[in-house]
Amino acid sequence: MSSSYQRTSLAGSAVICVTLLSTPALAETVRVAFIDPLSGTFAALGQNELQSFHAMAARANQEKWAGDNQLEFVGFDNQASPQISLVQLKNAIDQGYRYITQANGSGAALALIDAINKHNERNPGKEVMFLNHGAVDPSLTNDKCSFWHFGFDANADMKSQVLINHLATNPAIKKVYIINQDYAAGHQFTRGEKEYLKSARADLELVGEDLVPLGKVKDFSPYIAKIKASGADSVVTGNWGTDLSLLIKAAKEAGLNANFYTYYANLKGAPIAMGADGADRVRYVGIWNINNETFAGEDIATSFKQKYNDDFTWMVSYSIVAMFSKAIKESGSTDPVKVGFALEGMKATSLNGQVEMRASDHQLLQPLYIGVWTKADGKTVKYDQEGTGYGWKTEKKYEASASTQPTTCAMKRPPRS
Amino acid sequence: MKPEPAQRPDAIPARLRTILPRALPWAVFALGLIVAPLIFSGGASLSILSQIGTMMLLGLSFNMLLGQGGMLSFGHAVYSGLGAYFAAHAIRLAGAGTISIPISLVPILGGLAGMLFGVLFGYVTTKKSGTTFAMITLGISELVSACALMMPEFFGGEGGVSFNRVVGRPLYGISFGPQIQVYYLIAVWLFICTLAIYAFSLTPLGRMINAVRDNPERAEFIGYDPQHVRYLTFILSSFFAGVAGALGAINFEIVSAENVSTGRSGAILLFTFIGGVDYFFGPLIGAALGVFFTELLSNYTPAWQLYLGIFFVLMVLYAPGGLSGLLVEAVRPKVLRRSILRWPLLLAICVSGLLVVFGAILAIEMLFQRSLGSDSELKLFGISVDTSLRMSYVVVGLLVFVSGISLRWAWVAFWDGADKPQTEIAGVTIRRTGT
Amino acid sequence: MEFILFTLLNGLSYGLLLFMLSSGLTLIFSMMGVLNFAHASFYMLGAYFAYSISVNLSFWVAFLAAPAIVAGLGAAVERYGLRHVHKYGHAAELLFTFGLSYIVVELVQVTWGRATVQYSIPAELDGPLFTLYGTSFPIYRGFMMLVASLMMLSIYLALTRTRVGLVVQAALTHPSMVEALGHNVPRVFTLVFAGGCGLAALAGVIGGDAFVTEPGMAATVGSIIFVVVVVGGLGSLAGALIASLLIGMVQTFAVSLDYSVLTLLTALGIQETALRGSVLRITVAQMAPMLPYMLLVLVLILRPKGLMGTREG
Amino acid sequence: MSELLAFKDVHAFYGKSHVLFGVDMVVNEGEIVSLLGRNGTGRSTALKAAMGLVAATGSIEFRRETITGLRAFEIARRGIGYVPEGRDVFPALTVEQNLILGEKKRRGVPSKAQWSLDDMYNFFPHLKERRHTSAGVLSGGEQQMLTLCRTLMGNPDMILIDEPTEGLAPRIVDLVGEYLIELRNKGISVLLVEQKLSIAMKVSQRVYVMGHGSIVFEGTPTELLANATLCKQWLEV
Amino acid sequence: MSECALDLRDVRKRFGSAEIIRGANLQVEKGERCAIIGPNGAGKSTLFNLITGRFPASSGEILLNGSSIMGLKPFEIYRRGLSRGFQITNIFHRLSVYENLRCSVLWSLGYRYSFWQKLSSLPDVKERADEVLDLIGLRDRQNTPAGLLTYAEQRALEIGIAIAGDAAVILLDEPTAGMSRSETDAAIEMIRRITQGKTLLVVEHDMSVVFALAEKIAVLVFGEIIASGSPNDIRNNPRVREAYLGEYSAVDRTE
Repeated sequence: MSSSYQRTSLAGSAVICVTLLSTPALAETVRVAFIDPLSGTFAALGQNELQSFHAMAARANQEKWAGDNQLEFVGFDNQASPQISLVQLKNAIDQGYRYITQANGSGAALALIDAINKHNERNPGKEVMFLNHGAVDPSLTNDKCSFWHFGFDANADMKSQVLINHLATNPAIKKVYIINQDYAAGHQFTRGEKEYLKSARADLELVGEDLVPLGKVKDFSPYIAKIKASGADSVVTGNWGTDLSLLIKAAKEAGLNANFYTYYANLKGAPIAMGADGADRVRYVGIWNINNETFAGEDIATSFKQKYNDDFTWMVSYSIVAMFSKAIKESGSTDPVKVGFALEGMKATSLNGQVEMRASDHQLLQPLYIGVWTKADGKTVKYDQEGTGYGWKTEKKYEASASTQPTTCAMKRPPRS
Repeated sequence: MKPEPAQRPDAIPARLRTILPRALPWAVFALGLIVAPLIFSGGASLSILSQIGTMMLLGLSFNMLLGQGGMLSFGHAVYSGLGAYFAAHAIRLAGAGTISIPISLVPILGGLAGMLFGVLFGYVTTKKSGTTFAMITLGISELVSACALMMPEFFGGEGGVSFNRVVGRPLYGISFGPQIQVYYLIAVWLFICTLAIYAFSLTPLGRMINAVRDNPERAEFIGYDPQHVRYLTFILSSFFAGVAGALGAINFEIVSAENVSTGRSGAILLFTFIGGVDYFFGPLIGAALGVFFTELLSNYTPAWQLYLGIFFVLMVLYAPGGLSGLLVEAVRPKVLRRSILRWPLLLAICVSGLLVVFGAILAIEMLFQRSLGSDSELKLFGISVDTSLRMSYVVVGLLVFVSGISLRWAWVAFWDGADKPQTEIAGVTIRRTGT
Repeated sequence: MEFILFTLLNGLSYGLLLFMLSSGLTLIFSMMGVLNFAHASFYMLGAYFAYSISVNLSFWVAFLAAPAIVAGLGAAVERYGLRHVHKYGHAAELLFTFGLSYIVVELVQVTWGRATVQYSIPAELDGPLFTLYGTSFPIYRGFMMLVASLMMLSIYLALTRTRVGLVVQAALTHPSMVEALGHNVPRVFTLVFAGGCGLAALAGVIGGDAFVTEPGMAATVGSIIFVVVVVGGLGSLAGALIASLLIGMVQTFAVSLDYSVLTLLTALGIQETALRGSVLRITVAQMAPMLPYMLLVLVLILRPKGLMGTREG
Repeated sequence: MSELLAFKDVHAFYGKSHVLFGVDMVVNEGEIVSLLGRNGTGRSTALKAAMGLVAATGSIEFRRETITGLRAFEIARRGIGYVPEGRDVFPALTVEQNLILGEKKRRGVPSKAQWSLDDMYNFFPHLKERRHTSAGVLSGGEQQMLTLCRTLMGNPDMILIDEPTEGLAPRIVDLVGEYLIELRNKGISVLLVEQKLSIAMKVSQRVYVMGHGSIVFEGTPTELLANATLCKQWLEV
Repeated sequence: MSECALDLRDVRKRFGSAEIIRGANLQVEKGERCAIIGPNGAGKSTLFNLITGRFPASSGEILLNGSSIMGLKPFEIYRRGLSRGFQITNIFHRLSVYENLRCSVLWSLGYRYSFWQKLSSLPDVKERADEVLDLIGLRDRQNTPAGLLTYAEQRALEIGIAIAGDAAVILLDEPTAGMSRSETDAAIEMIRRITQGKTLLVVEHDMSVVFALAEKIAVLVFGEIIASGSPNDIRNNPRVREAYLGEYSAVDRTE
């Protein structure tokens, strides 16, 4: 019995199989191990992301983005655990995979890059590369940076910077409350946000901050009471999942008319929980918005919706597939070392515009969007999310320069063979 | 003691005769540990074997509580996890040159750390037994796992603490870099600890914890403080849990919050129970099966947790002695004789049992495919089913129903006129309160 | 003042919801000695059934039907599962429900998907009940408190004023004697288990839309209700009420306390920058959700029977 | 007089330990039969086996229908009442609630005598005075009265009574005696386990003596007293 | 006068509003065999539970070898040399008969909570366990799980556990319950043998046992010791005859 994910991926891109048989022997199938949660509570997220990669790969293979080479993404369930991620990494390496991709949880990402560094050191000639499609811990491209890691999402600091600077452009906002989850990424957000708040506008006041235990709080009303008591007019939060939905719900209940500046309000699950409650008050920062200025990528989103009956939100899969294919084609090789060097400094056009893979730290520099939760009107908000009748209106697009940050990365590169 | 004269021809065989049967299982166990990686080679299977090894030790230490002491703990991962954290920090310090400790001895350190917390938390938990004990261990488990995220200084946040297990100069070419060396490190420790845990069960305290399990009140009237017996056993069990934790840490080179999580504790309980808590070797079977479920089965199906849950519930319902209990039951002469005499019925049981399992798996996979995937076509066991058709469900449902009925019939007929094998639940005595 | 009032109300309503959840658990435990690990799973099922029904029919139908359906499921679980493991003792019963909780969460995901479902508060209950100093108190919270209080009252009346209630009360201490008097105790057990599950489901109907209906919801309340029943005293309904309110209040008020050991030290004039990154900086607010577990450990050390308990586990 | 309750080769177990070893015993309609023997010989177990409260093999028949394997409540509904040793009152309930719980559904033949709350209160006026107090605070004697009455409320045709006079003051013991005689007058059969021979001998028509989990003597009280060796071996205390 | 092994001074026990033991006074000399008799429900077992620390007494004083054992836990009392058997069989049902006995001798031989010694290589434990095994006549059942023994065998084991630790003061609660005359005689013989030189306090219903075994008899009626003294004194005590023996006059032929 073959793996169900392998099964899914094969069946999911039936077109590939046909093309596979007819392609010349020269061409290779480049397999990428997708190591993310595929069972349990986070399975919905993982499945959606994997399907995005399947859709992108199908498109790339059809349009020969990587020349005659075929791309294939195969799911490996890491059960949202750093340790099982490592087991799956070993599994993948055993099966001959040279590329992996992962997103959910910086903990797992750090564990993976750590293990990959060790593996590559111990097994020259069998190097493995990590295409990061969403782990946002800035240390991945700073003190922990590695030649074998490429970050395609904007990291937490970049997003914080844009989010806070955008917040500062609204002169009505005076008092800000920061609430994040009590774990490493949450602490990162709090630190970054406080820093940017200080520099963004002189009269912005931080009136309170909280750290909530991850996924443990049922009733957010005490937090809302506290925010209310602080007189805050805006809340900045890196919460995701139920911790975000519950926060917004509780705010609405208590009649707290504050603005919410978030990072994850567009993630699967949150829109449904917000419903009408979040209208015009909730914003998110992200690398893409389907309701962007030109509706770039709408064809992808509609065909995705048709095929999987789900919203296409994981635009980073497009960036990865596009740039990865381009690197294979340009280097004429599927070897991670060569592909790696080809990716360094690569400029490309993604669905959010011009992007560049900074060579010094392997951080993709790209435009960021601020979206605001708005009733779909068919014009600026053409596409709603999760059938709620609400979608994200592009409030502002920030070019890559707005979020470019210095890096402390001192990268050790392999010899160019 | 005077030495046995070598001339006496029957002296040595007589000694051998008593030692051999006792030593034989251990020799087989040791041999199994040695040859396992030769049979299952390859990076991932070595890693799986290593995991099974640590899980076995964890299960054995857990069974000191559950099987031997009747203490149903929902927080065993706390001790192994904290042991793992201490081991991780020690290796980091060793890597940085701050302290000097060989990797092969780090498990002792982990064990001592686990033991330390056993001393601390055990003092609170072992005051009670039964349901209350279970609840307090759950509470402490929640507390510790929450702390793991709140105190990133020690626990490393959700990223955990990672390190490089290759520390210092290799000794006799052993650096513990290659997985095979780690495997044998685990195997050696597992063997030593298994011996130690077995030996524990033969000591006065080891016997008294059985007595306390059976009848804590009477234990008081033969001079023992049952709380103290439980407490000491708990501390020792925490030590072995800590050793297992440290071995796991060395294997993964990372320790994260999930090592102390309630989910992990639940998994230990699940696996150990499935293996069977009545027999010393039960947890070994449970560990192998548990790792099979979480590491291997999860590669094939997203429904593995459901299978695990169903499997567990079926065990509780029909085989509370666990797999080891079933095994021992199955090789009883009475059962064997009946099996041979009534082989057609046995065959019918096997066939219909397999059909039920097959149908159930098909049904579950169809449902999961429908809820997760986009494709309506499910390929399984070489057949292909259209999950979008209502008819497929009807057919599969009928299959399960019909084979279920025939299984039941065959089972009843097989045992007709005989006492059905009665397995009693193990070491756990949670007595009804208030009656 | 306003802050204190609202925090009080929030604590009260949250505590009452906890009570709705734990009352069923306590009832089942005190009657049958079964610590139902899957109790929170029935809470989740209640919320999901209520979602499905309210989307297709109406919230009010769901309000009545969902608990009834879940009670039916509970009865089936008792009749075809629990009763069979009863002979193996209470540990087996506990383990059975433990395994059941694994199964339920998977089945819920297969049936309703893994993402949050849009189970929202009905329009007629949506909005502020009253507004004080600019802060509004939602109708729905009031509704929650009302339902919880009514439920409490009806449990009390059912237990003390009806014949079945008498049987239940008597069977609590002397099940075999009650049976010898000609009462069908096994059926009473089934009824109690079903009732307990129904109560959990009712809490799910109310809590599912007040909060979020998603597959993780059982896990988030699962262990806290055990804390409630243990702190309150195993098997004591009054204890469960007191513990629920206590925990509701403690958690709610703790959130407003931004003090840590470090603050204390600073106030005492000790300025030690080295401590700033240490455990001491963790504030009471941060620890709020942990407090129940600390309370649990504390209570068990100081008063092992629980606040209102009459017997030890 | 026809046979009402019959034990035929009954074996019973507590857990795995064997307590009754093939008991044969009959109680006829309208008869009071005492089951004698020393502590621990299995007399209480015999009553519990008849009531379905311990697992038993062999057959126990009531009105010539097998009741072995039935649940206790089913047996009770056929018209058997049970008064346990040690006065199992429901301590949290009031006296009246305790009595009400004695009422039960009947199955099969209608009962010989109907009893109401008032009958009970007339029987033992003490209970009426204390009808609203919780049973847990009653004295031992009052509790014994309460259990006896509670069983009567179920209108049984046969009552199994286990050591009703244990630890009671002589005045109450007399009351229990009156109660038994009242039952006999109404034609209700009784299987009585009693330590105090004086009472047992006074009220019963026949006696069985139990030793080691089986019946070692059957006969009238007079026959029993005449058999000195038997008394010495199995009864003497 | 020899010192009292056990001295009860106005011991009282209240459960809720009911006073079960209402001022019990009893002195048992060292090496004396004393029986407590009394009707069922008089509080004999409760008195045992108070002496052995199972329940705390409400008031009064209990002295063991001259020092108070009030408020001590059962195991502490055991360690001071007082052991007891139970009326309702109270054994370690999943351990074998032999293991039951081994456990019961461990503390008295000083092994305490040892987890560094192998049970099977402790010669004194083996010796004592074997000795008790023979005393109670369960040699051929030594490997049977105690829960599978017959009732009579469990009774024997119960006594075995109580005496295994070689305590100086032994309390037995109805040791012959459920036995026939001949078995009872054997049991008396056994008890007499194993309590040689020890202090014995026994609750018993069987008058012949009492008179055969005891040098002193105490009569407990309604929580009160209404008389104590030599068998002859008790037999001739009118209060005892009225309150207790009278009930049995129909078969009272032991005189």
